[in-house]
Amino acid sequence: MTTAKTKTRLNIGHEPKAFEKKNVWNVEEITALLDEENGTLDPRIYSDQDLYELEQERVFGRSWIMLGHETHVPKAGDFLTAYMGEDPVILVRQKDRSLKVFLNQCPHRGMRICRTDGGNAKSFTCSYHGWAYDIGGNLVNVPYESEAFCEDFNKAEWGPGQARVETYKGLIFANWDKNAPNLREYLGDATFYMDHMLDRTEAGTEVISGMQKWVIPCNWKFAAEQFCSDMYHAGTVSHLSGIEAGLPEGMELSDAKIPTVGYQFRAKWGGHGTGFYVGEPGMLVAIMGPKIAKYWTEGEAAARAERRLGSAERARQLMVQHMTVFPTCSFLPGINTVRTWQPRGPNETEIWAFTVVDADAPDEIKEEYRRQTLRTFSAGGVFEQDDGENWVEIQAVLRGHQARKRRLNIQMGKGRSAADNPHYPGSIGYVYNEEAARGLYHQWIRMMTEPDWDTLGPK
Amino acid sequence: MTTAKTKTRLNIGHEPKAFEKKNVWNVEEITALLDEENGTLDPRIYSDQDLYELEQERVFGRSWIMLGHETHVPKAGDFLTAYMGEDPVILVRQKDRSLKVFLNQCPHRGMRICRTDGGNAKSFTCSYHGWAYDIGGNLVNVPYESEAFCEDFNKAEWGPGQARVETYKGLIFANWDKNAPNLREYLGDATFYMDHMLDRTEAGTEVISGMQKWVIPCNWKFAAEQFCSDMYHAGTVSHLSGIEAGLPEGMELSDAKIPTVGYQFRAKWGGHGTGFYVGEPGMLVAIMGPKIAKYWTEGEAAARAERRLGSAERARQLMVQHMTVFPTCSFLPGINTVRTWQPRGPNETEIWAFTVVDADAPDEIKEEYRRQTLRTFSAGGVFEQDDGENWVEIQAVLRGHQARKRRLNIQMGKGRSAADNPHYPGSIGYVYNEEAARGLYHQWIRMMTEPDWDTLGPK
Amino acid sequence: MTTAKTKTRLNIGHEPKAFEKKNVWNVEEITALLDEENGTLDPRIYSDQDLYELEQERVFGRSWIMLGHETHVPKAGDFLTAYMGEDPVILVRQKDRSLKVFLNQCPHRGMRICRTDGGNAKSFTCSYHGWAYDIGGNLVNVPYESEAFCEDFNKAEWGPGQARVETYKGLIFANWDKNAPNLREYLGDATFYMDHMLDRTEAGTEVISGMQKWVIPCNWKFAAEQFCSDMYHAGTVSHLSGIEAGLPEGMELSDAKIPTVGYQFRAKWGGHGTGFYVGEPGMLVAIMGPKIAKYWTEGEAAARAERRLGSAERARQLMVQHMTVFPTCSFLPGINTVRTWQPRGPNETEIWAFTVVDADAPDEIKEEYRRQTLRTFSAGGVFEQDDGENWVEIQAVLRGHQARKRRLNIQMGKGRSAADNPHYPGSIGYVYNEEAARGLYHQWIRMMTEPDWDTLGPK
Amino acid sequence: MLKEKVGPESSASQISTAALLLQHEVEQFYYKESLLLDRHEFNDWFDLLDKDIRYFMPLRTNRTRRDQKLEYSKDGEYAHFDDDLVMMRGRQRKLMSDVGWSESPASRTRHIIANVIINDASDDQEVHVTSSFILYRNRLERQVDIFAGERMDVLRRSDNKLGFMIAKRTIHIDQSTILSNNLSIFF
Amino acid sequence: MLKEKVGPESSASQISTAALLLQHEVEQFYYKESLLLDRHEFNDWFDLLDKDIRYFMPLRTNRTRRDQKLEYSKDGEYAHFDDDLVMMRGRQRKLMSDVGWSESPASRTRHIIANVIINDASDDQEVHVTSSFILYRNRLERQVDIFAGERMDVLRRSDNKLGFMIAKRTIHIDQSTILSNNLSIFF
Amino acid sequence: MLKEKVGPESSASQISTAALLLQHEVEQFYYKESLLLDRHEFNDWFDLLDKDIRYFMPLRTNRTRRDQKLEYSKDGEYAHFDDDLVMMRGRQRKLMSDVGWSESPASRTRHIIANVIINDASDDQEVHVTSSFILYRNRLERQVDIFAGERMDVLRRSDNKLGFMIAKRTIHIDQSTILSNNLSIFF
Ligand code: FES
Ligand code: FES
Ligand code: FES
Ligand SMILES: [Fe+3]
Ligand SMILES: [Fe+3]
Ligand SMILES: [Fe+3]
Repeated sequence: MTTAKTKTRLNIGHEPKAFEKKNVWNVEEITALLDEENGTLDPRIYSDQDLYELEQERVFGRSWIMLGHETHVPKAGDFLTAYMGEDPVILVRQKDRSLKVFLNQCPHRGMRICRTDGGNAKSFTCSYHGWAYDIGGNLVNVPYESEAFCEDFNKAEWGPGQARVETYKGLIFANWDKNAPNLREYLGDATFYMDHMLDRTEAGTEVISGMQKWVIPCNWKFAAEQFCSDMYHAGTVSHLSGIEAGLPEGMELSDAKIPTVGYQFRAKWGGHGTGFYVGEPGMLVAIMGPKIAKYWTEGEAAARAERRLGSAERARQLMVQHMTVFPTCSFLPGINTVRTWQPRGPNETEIWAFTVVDADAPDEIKEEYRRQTLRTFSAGGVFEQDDGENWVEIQAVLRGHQARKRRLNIQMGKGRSAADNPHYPGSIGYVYNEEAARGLYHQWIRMMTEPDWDTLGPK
Repeated sequence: MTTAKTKTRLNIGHEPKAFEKKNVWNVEEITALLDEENGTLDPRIYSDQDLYELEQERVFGRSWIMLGHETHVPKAGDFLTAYMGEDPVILVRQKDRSLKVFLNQCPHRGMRICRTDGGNAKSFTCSYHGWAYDIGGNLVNVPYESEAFCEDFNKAEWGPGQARVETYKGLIFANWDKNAPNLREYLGDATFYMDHMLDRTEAGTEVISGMQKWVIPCNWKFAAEQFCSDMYHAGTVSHLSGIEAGLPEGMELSDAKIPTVGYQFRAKWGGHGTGFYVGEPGMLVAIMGPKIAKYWTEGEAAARAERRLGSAERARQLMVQHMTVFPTCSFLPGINTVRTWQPRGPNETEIWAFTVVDADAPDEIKEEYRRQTLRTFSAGGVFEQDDGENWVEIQAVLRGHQARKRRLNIQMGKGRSAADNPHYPGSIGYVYNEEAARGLYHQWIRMMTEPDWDTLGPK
Repeated sequence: MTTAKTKTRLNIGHEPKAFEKKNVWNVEEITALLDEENGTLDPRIYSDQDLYELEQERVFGRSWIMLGHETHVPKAGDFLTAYMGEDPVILVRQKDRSLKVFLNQCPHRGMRICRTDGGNAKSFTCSYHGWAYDIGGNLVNVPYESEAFCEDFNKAEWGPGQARVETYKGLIFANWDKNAPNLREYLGDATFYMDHMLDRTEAGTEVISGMQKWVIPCNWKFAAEQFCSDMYHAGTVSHLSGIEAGLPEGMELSDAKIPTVGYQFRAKWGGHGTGFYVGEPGMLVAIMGPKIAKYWTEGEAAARAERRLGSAERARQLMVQHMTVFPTCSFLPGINTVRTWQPRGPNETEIWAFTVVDADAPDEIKEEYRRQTLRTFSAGGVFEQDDGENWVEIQAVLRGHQARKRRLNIQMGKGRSAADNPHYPGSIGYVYNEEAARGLYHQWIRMMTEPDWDTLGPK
Repeated sequence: MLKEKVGPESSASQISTAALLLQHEVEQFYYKESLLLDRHEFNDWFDLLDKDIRYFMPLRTNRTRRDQKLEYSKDGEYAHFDDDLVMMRGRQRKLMSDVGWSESPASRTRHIIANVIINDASDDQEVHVTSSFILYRNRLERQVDIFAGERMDVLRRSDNKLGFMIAKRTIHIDQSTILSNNLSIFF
Repeated sequence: MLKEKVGPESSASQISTAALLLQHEVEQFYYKESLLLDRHEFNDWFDLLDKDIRYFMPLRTNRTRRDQKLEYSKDGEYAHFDDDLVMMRGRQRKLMSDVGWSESPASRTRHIIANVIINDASDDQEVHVTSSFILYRNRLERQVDIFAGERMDVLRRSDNKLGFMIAKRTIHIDQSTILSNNLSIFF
Repeated sequence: MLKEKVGPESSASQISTAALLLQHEVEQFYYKESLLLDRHEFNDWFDLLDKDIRYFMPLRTNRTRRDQKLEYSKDGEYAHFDDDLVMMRGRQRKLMSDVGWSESPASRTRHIIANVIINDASDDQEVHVTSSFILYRNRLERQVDIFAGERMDVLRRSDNKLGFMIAKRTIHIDQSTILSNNLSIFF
């Protein structure tokens, strides 16, 4: 499917050999966007249309993208429509309980095969000319096939493009690239931190039914970086009013203590990152209320989590954790909101968010998770509202020429993280830090410039 | 009027020599968009901004573009404002009954000369500085000309650009290119099929007064291709509910029989195409009702059509015909809706539609045509609604990178048409077919790559 | 802050050496946009996205941009948010009465520092992570600086970019370029004409509080050119209905006489231009009413102006003056509306308008200025309405390919102006003229192509 | 002022009260009619169309002030809709069909009916009403269309639940080029 | 509840009926006034402006919550409109002119007048009314502007066909930057 | 027709007048409630929420006509809002805070409340009301959001200035993907 356009452009300058899209930015230019040594970042990484288009091929065409939770599609034929970058896909539960993900584009003349958000299907029929696909994405019927088609037409060749599908403890990921490492290898040392949310009980997690979607006119990387690395905004001024909204009546904002103890993790490979406070559950109470704080830190559920995670600190003390699995899967263990940042152009992102709960949690806790994540982390959430305000304005400012040419500061904690913490894998530093952000952009640059998994992949 | 920018770009690589716009896509790349041999099409043909801009010069700057019907502007001074590609023009009936078409842009500082949809004019005065043009587009008055202008100012040089105008049996076409073949030559063997609508009576056709306009966020080529080649969507699932809307009360959709007998035509030269059923008037009844079906197939009008067209099959049996005259003039003989697909960027099209009737048809038939085309083929038409749905979704999916790189299937009827039908000129195949679509894209590629009419034109 | 991308692009072809942005248009191509000899202009100057992006660096990154009036920010801490091109800035009155202008972008992760239109501030705190700046734009507080940052972090290096600020008789201008000539030198012989509005009294001018903002989907150059050079549109047909709106009841439009005596000025250097009628106050009456016409031409205020300006003609006879200080500062002495044309893409402009009055004018005159400029030159103004209509339509027509390739006429008064008027400095010609427009585009081209002030600057 | 006009004994008062009641009835009819459409209870909505219904939306064109009277297309000219009951019943069948792609998934519509003016209620059975509307439409992931215009209706008394049938509806839409990919919804 | 409040003999009922009638009169005035504008019957609309009319639309600025009170520009500061009758008559002449380019072809407007609240009707001759509006505007081929805001009017009793004259209109527009190329229409 | 239905002696008339008055009361409540929000008098608005308030906005999904009944998310599923009074009071604190960035500068909102239908007023104390709304929002320099939808309220009689408290509000928003960067405003 390589086109002439591609072919004629391959051997120019410093360009990687195997990418299909022409390269307006060359390797040196892309690499220079992040200067880890001096701690600076070129703002065009957020605003440039050409970089955005390359991303669609190089990042979103080769990374593991989170699409939903296993309990979103429990029964055979249950499906969700979702996106990998800007590409629409259908995620379907098969009769053998496996999952399939295929492009939501009819290979005939390109119609979207399925136009609903989800449901249960026995097959998918294209509304344009009636080509029909089974729930595995195989083309099974072509009207007038014998009367009208030609000899070399072969239905088996004309199913929509299939992606690889793998899951990690309930979360479903897909990847277009057959050479990419498998999901576990890709997640690497990040799974240790994902387990804080996903593996507190042998019952695992389940989803609060539903997917909330909204649109923020900003680059997806602001959101991905923030959930990867930025406890600083929560520990300073962004969410003061969100905290105020959660204070018990009578308590003043000035009485609320913002925690200062905690760690940040930068993945050895892969651009994943997380951070969390240790001790001081006050912030968790302010966000999720006393019931959930208690459930998370005390009682049978916490004891069980401690047994599974192997450490009281990880199970009960570590809290208000933020995390991004590169590139766009973000979640907050403890708060349990999970979301993907769907790119929609350099200046726009859709958020698709849902909430998970321990599958064996009491109904009352599940309900409390539902209402509190709604209240705090959702389009109308008292925390999330202010993130939306900030990201939109950063992006708007980047219309300016001066604004785009002044490199941003990404120095915090530079040179202070180290990979020698006996309790926590990966490179570990202080909770207020931008080391994980540097890790995210480092991985992004490698994916944007390295065509070959031999050099790109984890050792 | 060739600019320096153009000049410095002329002798690069494989580029044609005579085009003015710089070529982001080279000849090989454009040619590879369609692979007729294997029956595949590169979806970027619908979504690429650079191709779109080249199209404006190479396709819309050189093709015969349909602007309306002679009866839209019956009297001297009657005018319509219209478009050729994205260029606004004024079409005016002259005192000698001839027609003029000129750019709706004041050559002084660029103001749109006329801002209404139509009317009757004695002259056109620019609202910016009052330069005045006669109905032929000649600059006739410049305020303060002697006081303020300069010696080498010459009004005769500063009229708006004029297009060539020719008509075919009532339909008015214009072309910017002085080297293009004349209209008859350009239409070639397509006139044979156009006559099914335009030449059933010596009275010719007239328009139902009015022009309906609406906007579809899709590439114009989806629409042009469909009317050129795609009986398949009508014969399968796209319009099932439209047919349902036209069934007599009591009849079920399952009782309606969809025809399977018919032919498709691909023009020998020029990208024009048409298809039609033969026999089985059921579909025509479902679309236009029994009155019109009867008028079309029986009685005096049909007899007269048979005399003029020289064949009972052409006049009475051939029905539900779709047709596109390359690039954007489409119509449905029998249903008698006529429209142009106005490009408004790669992702948007305006439809400008009207209805024609035999000029000597009974008033009752004219009225029935009016109401039935309104009911079926219009923004609110029970057929047209679903085309809008499909095209929009195809286009939206093309935001995806995977979606743009997977070539579409255009194999139907490949190698099965032939130019040896004793009754029908051109390359003729089965009614469910994509041969005419391949013809359309073939012509598009030739226009996009061949700068010279010596090689491009019909033999 | 030069990036790798820039570096690798420097030594290509005819490109200037010192610009940072890559050059899609080369020097010859840009130069050819205006042909002064033949009096033609390439319309792509208004519609091309690449030219627009170059402009942001080369024109708006190096010119003196008007931001407001000194009386907008009378007290220490008073501030306005404004724009220089697309770059947002904060303009603040300092404690020592000086003015500072700095980029409204937090150098940390890029947030807009201030999101209000104005007010009085003691400092500015970023809403993302709480970095705080004093009113001079110095970074004065970084939360967790010692706990979280790194050794080479130095607050002094991380204030937002500062612009140069200078004023001319009340109007505040800023410039990003440290090599640009100072404001007086930049204004050159244009100050002679600016004084007609700004220096009629030793009290100077003051602003009618407030700034009106609205959006016109057109290129900023239409507006800048019109105020620079185009009395022709006012003297012909654009504003006939605006004049009608101001006629005393009972008087007919046909009774109103449009003046024909006056001059136009093209700056020796810098692209500035102005034009005005001499004598015949009828038009001023029609626009601003008899009270203001009287104030301007008779009585003590006019006498004082005559003393300061040194000529009865300049103070009392010269009227309905239009003027542009390159690139985007425009105003109408006598009418006293002042505005900047804020570029928002090649196809969009924001107008930011205010009114000035002689600081010592009677309250009644100030109030009359307020109400009459509102009535005439504002979003709802009876004159300004029609400019909006024209510019929008010119821009819309430029979507067309033919429309973009036909060069516009800019011949009026070609070769007729001369720099030998004993009373008026600069190149002087007849009031209906496009010499000043040619001057504006000439300067624009020089700024777009000359990287070095040694060659670009006024001698 | 109020006292004069609404004194309990005056016939003016009685007439006015009658006018208020009629206004209320007509408004409630429109509000409930709107809900039928916006809640996708289409069968109930089609039942409101009287047997001689004309559902008509003429074209609207850009004209100089002088030619303003030519703004709307006339009877016998092209239009956006000009349906009788048989045609509308066909639209109903399409809409309720499982294969009616343009409305499955359904548009999310919202009819805001405002400025209701009763022009003529002299006939016992028919009321002539003018109203203004905003029709917001949202579809699939992110399609948004906003229409505005005027409806001139003839409503006819009925013993159905809503009190009226629609005998005639003329819609003046405030667009020249229809700014949507289709008109698969009802006004 | 209903019984208590609307018993036929209670004076509460009579007062309420008066309020209903006044509400109806005022609403009908607004609806008909809107139609005059939307149907381009401008001369009739200008005839509704009383001789001491002030047609006023202040600027609106972005302020911190703390400075919220500074949101609107004040008397004597810049504004969007601040016209008396003479000025409005001038606008009328412009509008009706053959060379009034910005409104020829005319904008297609639709004034949706909602949330009508009568604040003060204690004066026999004047009624103080607050209402909310959406003003949809469509022009030429595809220009669309949507404005929203609040109108604070003083209406004065009149024996004209609509029952009131407009003595004062203050318009609070819900935009800081006016999102249109001009304000050549009326609110 | 009018005579029959509104004769001064008929009980029908009395019932109808009662209905008119209630309609008026409810509409005025909504109009004034809207003004509290649109004029940023938030404390007064929050005082209208009754102690057992449920402020609920379910998700809305794209479904085939066949699955239309699955359109809205249900109790216990995810939603856009599902707040009780304690949660709403927290929102109030956030909104009034000096550091509530998303609403300082405040959004300029305009709630157009239309199509008010009183479904059930049989209880003396509670009225069940359905209405349609357009909510226009404009913020900072040029952000514009337009929301539309339906509100299903339970209003409860009160002796506060507006006559009612809001006991329950269910909002059906006409969007599947929320077309805004946040929902920091109230419906
Ligand atoms: S596009 Fe799907 S069947 Fe043709
Ligand atoms: S632009 Fe037409 S006369 Fe100047
Ligand atoms: S972006 Fe301003 S403090 Fe971080
Ligand atoms: Fe946050
Ligand atoms: Fe079709
Ligand atoms: Fe002007």
